[in-house]
Amino acid sequence: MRNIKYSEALSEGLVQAMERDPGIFVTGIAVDYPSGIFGSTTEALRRFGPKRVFDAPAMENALTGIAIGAAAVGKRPVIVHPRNDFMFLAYDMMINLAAKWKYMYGGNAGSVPIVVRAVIGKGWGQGASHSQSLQSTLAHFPGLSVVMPAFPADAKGLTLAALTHGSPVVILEHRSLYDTTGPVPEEAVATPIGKAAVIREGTDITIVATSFMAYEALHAAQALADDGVSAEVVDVRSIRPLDEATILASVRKTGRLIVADTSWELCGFSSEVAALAAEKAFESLKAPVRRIALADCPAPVSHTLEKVFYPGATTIAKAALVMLGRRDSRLGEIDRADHFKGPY
Amino acid sequence: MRNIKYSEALSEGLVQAMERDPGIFVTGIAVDYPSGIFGSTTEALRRFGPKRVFDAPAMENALTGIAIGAAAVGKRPVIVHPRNDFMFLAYDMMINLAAKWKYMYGGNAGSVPIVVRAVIGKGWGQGASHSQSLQSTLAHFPGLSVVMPAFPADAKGLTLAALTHGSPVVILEHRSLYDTTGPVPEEAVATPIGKAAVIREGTDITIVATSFMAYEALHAAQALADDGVSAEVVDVRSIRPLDEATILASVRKTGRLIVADTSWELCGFSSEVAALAAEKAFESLKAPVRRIALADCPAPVSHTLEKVFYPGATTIAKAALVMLGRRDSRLGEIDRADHFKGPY
Amino acid sequence: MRAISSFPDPEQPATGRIPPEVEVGLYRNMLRVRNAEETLAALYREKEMRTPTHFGVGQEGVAVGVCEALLPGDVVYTHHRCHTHYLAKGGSLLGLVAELYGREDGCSRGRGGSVHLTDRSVGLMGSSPILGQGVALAVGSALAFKMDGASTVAVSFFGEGTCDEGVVYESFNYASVNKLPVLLVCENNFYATESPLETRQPSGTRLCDRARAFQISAEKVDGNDVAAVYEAAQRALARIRAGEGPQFLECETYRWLEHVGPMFDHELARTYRTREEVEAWMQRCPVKRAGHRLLARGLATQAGLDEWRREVVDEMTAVVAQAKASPWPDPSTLFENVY
Amino acid sequence: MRAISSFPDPEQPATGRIPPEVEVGLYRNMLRVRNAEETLAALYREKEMRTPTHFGVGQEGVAVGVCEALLPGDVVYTHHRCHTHYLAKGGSLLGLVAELYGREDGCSRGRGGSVHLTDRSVGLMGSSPILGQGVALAVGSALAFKMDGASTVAVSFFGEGTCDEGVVYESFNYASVNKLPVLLVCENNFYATESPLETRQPSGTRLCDRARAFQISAEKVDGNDVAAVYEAAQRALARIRAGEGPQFLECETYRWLEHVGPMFDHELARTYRTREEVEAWMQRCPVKRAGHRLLARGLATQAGLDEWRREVVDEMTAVVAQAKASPWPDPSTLFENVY
Ligand SMILES: Cc1ncc(C[n+]2csc(CCOP(=O)(O)OP(=O)(O)O)c2C)c(N)n1
Ligand SMILES: Cc1ncc(C[n+]2csc(CCOP(=O)(O)OP(=O)(O)O)c2C)c(N)n1
Ligand SMILES: [Mg+2]
Ligand SMILES: [Mg+2]
Repeated sequence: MRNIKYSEALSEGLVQAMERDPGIFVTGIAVDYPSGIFGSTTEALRRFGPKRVFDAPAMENALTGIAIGAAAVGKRPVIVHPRNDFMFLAYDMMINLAAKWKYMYGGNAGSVPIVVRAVIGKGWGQGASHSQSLQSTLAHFPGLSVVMPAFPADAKGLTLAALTHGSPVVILEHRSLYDTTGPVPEEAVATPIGKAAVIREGTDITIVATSFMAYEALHAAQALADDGVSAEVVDVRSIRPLDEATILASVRKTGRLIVADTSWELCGFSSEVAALAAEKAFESLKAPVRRIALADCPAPVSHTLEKVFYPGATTIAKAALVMLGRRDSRLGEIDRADHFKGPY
Repeated sequence: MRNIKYSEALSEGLVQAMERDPGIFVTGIAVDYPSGIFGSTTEALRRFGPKRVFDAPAMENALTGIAIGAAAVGKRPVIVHPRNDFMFLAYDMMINLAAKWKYMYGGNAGSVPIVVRAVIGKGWGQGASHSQSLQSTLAHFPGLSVVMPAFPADAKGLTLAALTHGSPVVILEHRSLYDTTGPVPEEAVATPIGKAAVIREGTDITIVATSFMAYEALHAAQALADDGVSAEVVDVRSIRPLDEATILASVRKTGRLIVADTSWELCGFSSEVAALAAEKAFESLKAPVRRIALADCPAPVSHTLEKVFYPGATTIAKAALVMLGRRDSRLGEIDRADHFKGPY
Repeated sequence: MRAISSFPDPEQPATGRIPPEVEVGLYRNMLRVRNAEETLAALYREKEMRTPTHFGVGQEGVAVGVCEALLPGDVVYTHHRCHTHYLAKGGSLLGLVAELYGREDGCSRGRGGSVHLTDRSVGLMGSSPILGQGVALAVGSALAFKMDGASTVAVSFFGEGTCDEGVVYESFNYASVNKLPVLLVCENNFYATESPLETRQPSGTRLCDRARAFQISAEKVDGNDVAAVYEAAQRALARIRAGEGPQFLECETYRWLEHVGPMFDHELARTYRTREEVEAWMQRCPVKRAGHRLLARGLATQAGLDEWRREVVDEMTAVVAQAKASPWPDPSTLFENVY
Repeated sequence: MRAISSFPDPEQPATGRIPPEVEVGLYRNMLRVRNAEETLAALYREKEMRTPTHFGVGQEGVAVGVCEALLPGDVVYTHHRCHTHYLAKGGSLLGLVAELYGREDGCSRGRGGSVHLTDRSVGLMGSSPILGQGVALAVGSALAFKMDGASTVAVSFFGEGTCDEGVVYESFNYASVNKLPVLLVCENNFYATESPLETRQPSGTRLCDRARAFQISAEKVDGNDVAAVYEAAQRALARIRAGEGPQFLECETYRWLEHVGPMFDHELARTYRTREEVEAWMQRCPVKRAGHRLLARGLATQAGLDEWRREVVDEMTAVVAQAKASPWPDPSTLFENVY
């Protein structure tokens, strides 16, 4: 299988879906710029033209309602937010309307399968309102599906799945992932929504991670292996529906759980998985669960503060060692240097 | 201490705060109607007149920004949403701006201590978009405080606390509570934000509950007592900051935890408390934790569906018996009849 | 009595040249809507319908006038005060009544209640109670129609209170930039809940000018004159189908009952508007006015009107019985249609 | 070159009767802002400032013209492209530069970066990068001023792209209903990010008409003529202080650099606007124009202009050194100022 970039994988998934379904169109701020949402919409524009890939004014609230209204009469709109933080302006439409549409009309008004892509920012001082990670607040609501592809194959696979799904799907894409590469099938292989992936097997401890934190978890697991610890890493991929079975199977096997998320802890995804284990895999747990999340303050700008604000591979690895009762370790500072310099 | 209604307690807290702080004003749809948000703003209007208690158009987004802009120059605005569901339209202002204001200007732009009151609906077919309970999605964000008074004394006490707090506070008031009564001090006694209350002591099991579910939990505890089970009930009162110490002390004492919340489970408050116990009181836990929340679908209208959608005292009591391994019980159907008939 | 002093100042009154069969249709349709609403309001007092309900009695002229001007494929979105539009567009009467009773035969199978009506078979896409949603929805459907090169039109009904919400202007702008086939019908009934215009609109406001500022052509019409509404809608629809883009119609009208619920304000001693004001508007009843015109034009006799009235009463009586006999949703179906 | 063909069509050009000391002040202030922005943009290329930055080079006329017309107590809110307003209102230069370098001496102590500036000591309340927030904020402060019977005015600067957001109209309406003392200054630079007006506004749009539809009096002015902006702002402020409520000012102007970042579009081969269009606007440089007028009015000599320029360069050079020497935020302070 060839290796391609995350952004190329998103693009390929979108193009293949658009080939099969003429009802798909893509809109949002900047989708038709040469920069094409980090290249993910450029090929779709080239192939399908401005009738199916077109710019929109900054009007997050109405645009989402417009997408829903188009979906209600048979289209499959994709809207893109260059920052997921702007999507708060569309929460009414997404949560009060899209999420409930099918249910509250008793199935008689059909469904509104919109796809909402939104970018999570991080680093380079993007600051408090351009770097949040909104999966937990959206996944709280039945009726929405929320996915967070971490690897190129899932970037493509979840795009394909979202674009044939029977109800609204939110795809959260982490800014730090677009340039990462990985193997991606050329064919249109969907990643099922609601299925987590065990991306590294292990026996001592389970690390459940979301999005960019799956990379950090893998990196931590590698370092831990050198230190004699066998960590299993679960890339959760879907926040809602949550693949409880895969998570619980891993926790039952290892008896230890760390959850690493890109957002805050309180009422967040890291708490969700910790609660799940405490409710449904309690008898297997050998140690307290451990949540790893953002520091409990808004995102600061100065990089001396950013450095302590964001948890990374080191945070995860150290937590694993503590959980295993290790008193010494060969582990040094394993966080990678952050070379990101924009464009944002 | 005299008993007064929850709505009267809200009113009294507001009036006493307004007497002391001339910068407080109250606005939002219907605050100056004769109905006065179930009577909670009527006395304030009578006493302080339309310059300090005044109606607003339906413009949730800008109104919240306006409140923040007034707070930035020294006012203490209270805005009221007749349904918390409308507040989604204001999430941008609340989360991207109010919550982060103090932090992201490094403290140099002062603070914007707005108070946002919002009503949680329930029953009588209020349906999918008029009955949600948004504490978890708001409490996820550092910078906001989120409180949910269940009893009249706290309705008054938390109103007083919110109106002297140094940063934004959201008060979620459950529609089913306005007519409940309880002892309330006549003086201005604040309920500290960030402090939970043990509202019934017990030894076998801890029930942590929010808002209206605290009533259900008390009711369940009563029934359980008749059945030989000693349940401790913690009314959490503040969602953020969360009083971890009080919750953990109770869990460490009883070794068993049920969390009953007014919203959904996934990434919700019930998961938060379950995770907390699994992380920080793990060694004391004798049984899996148990989350009790809304059925995982949008709120239906027909009362045959509402009945199974909402958990109640019976749900809690039965969960307690199961957790204690009880195979028989004298417990029948203990849910109270729902006599609510509006006004909504 | 402010709302009286501003009795409609329509930009174009009815021509009086509507074809007889249309004039009759407008009347009979209004009669049916009026009867349904009045019957439901009466029954609502029994407290068996457990769903907050916003009755449209008094506003039938807008719904019927616009919907009669539509073509069958056109689609309609409406707001919380939606029964009138639902019925005027041809929505199933049983679907409405059973929905209010929370039954399986309800148009939304008892899941949605009064504010979530749908009947896609007749193009009534949906009602939604969050102010402004329906405006964006209609613009979205219009976008889809334009993409497909269809001549279909999307309609949004919304109140003047909804014009306080920003989403409305985002939608106006988008529809206008893209010249979308959407008819924006504002029912100006002078109140939002109990808030009068003064607290919500600068004095001198003309909602039509707001639409025009977004390059949308706009017309104001007497919403209690169904013929005037019908003709204005026809003009607007013709412009839309000619590719001229969105059109805005402001219809002045008045609701007779309380904001939500089946009572008259005076029954509850509500003070936000006077009984005189309400009664003055009841004098301007759109149904009666249309009936008088039929008599004046010689298109019907009083006996004929009475007969039509009996017909709608009989239909409604039968439907209410049917709705009450409809099964309750089974609790085991709670999780159907979430995804 | 579309944006050229619409070279300002101001409703009232400058009178040429601005007092000499004001005319000089306008120029020197612009010179200082220009120099600060150009210096920061040059330094930004070193990639030591880790904060996404929207430079305002080319738009100084609006910020300086409006801010010079304000009284000391008046307050200003601005958006993502905020350095111009911050400096024009008198914000600390060190506070700006150190903020971009992420240091403790930054106006927001390195917590906020380029888009979160504040200097309350001079009434620069705050900049915020979410479109439209600042409009509501200014209206809110104006509400507070009116409540207190103060004659203070709140100002909001925002781009024409922000007029696509509904919150702007909610705010307009509210300010107008309540006749609040707020000056709404729209900087129309023809682009939002890389989106031209055509995709965002119906053809024939006049933003002033949108304000007028909300009963707000409005004026359009050549934003590259600082004297015209100053005089228009004075007129608007006089009306506001006379209790006439909100006023809207549309200032046509142009940004020279890329949307975010320090480069010229052509350096990155960006195609959304032509080099000719950019250069035509650079010919209309507001700073040069003001300088020419000083010379023409005999209020300065070329040597005088050069001297002023040296002064601002020297000031900036010193401040940059000071900023770079400022301490980094200590990680132990991460949790300060959350509540
Ligand atoms: C976003 C939002 N805010 C507030 C409400 C509460 N609300 C329901 S109906 C209504 C008044 C609407 O007035 P208008 O649009 O004029 O319609 P009318 O009721 O007069 O027919 C309000 C404020 C709501 N449903 N949605
Ligand atoms: C709510 C919101 N949506 C989108 C953005 C992304 N964004 C940042 S600047 C900008 C363009 C703003 O254009 P305009 O208001 O004209 O200001 P200009 O950049 O031209 O000065 C956009 C869309 C944002 N910051 N906030
Ligand atoms: Mg109305
Ligand atoms: Mg612009």
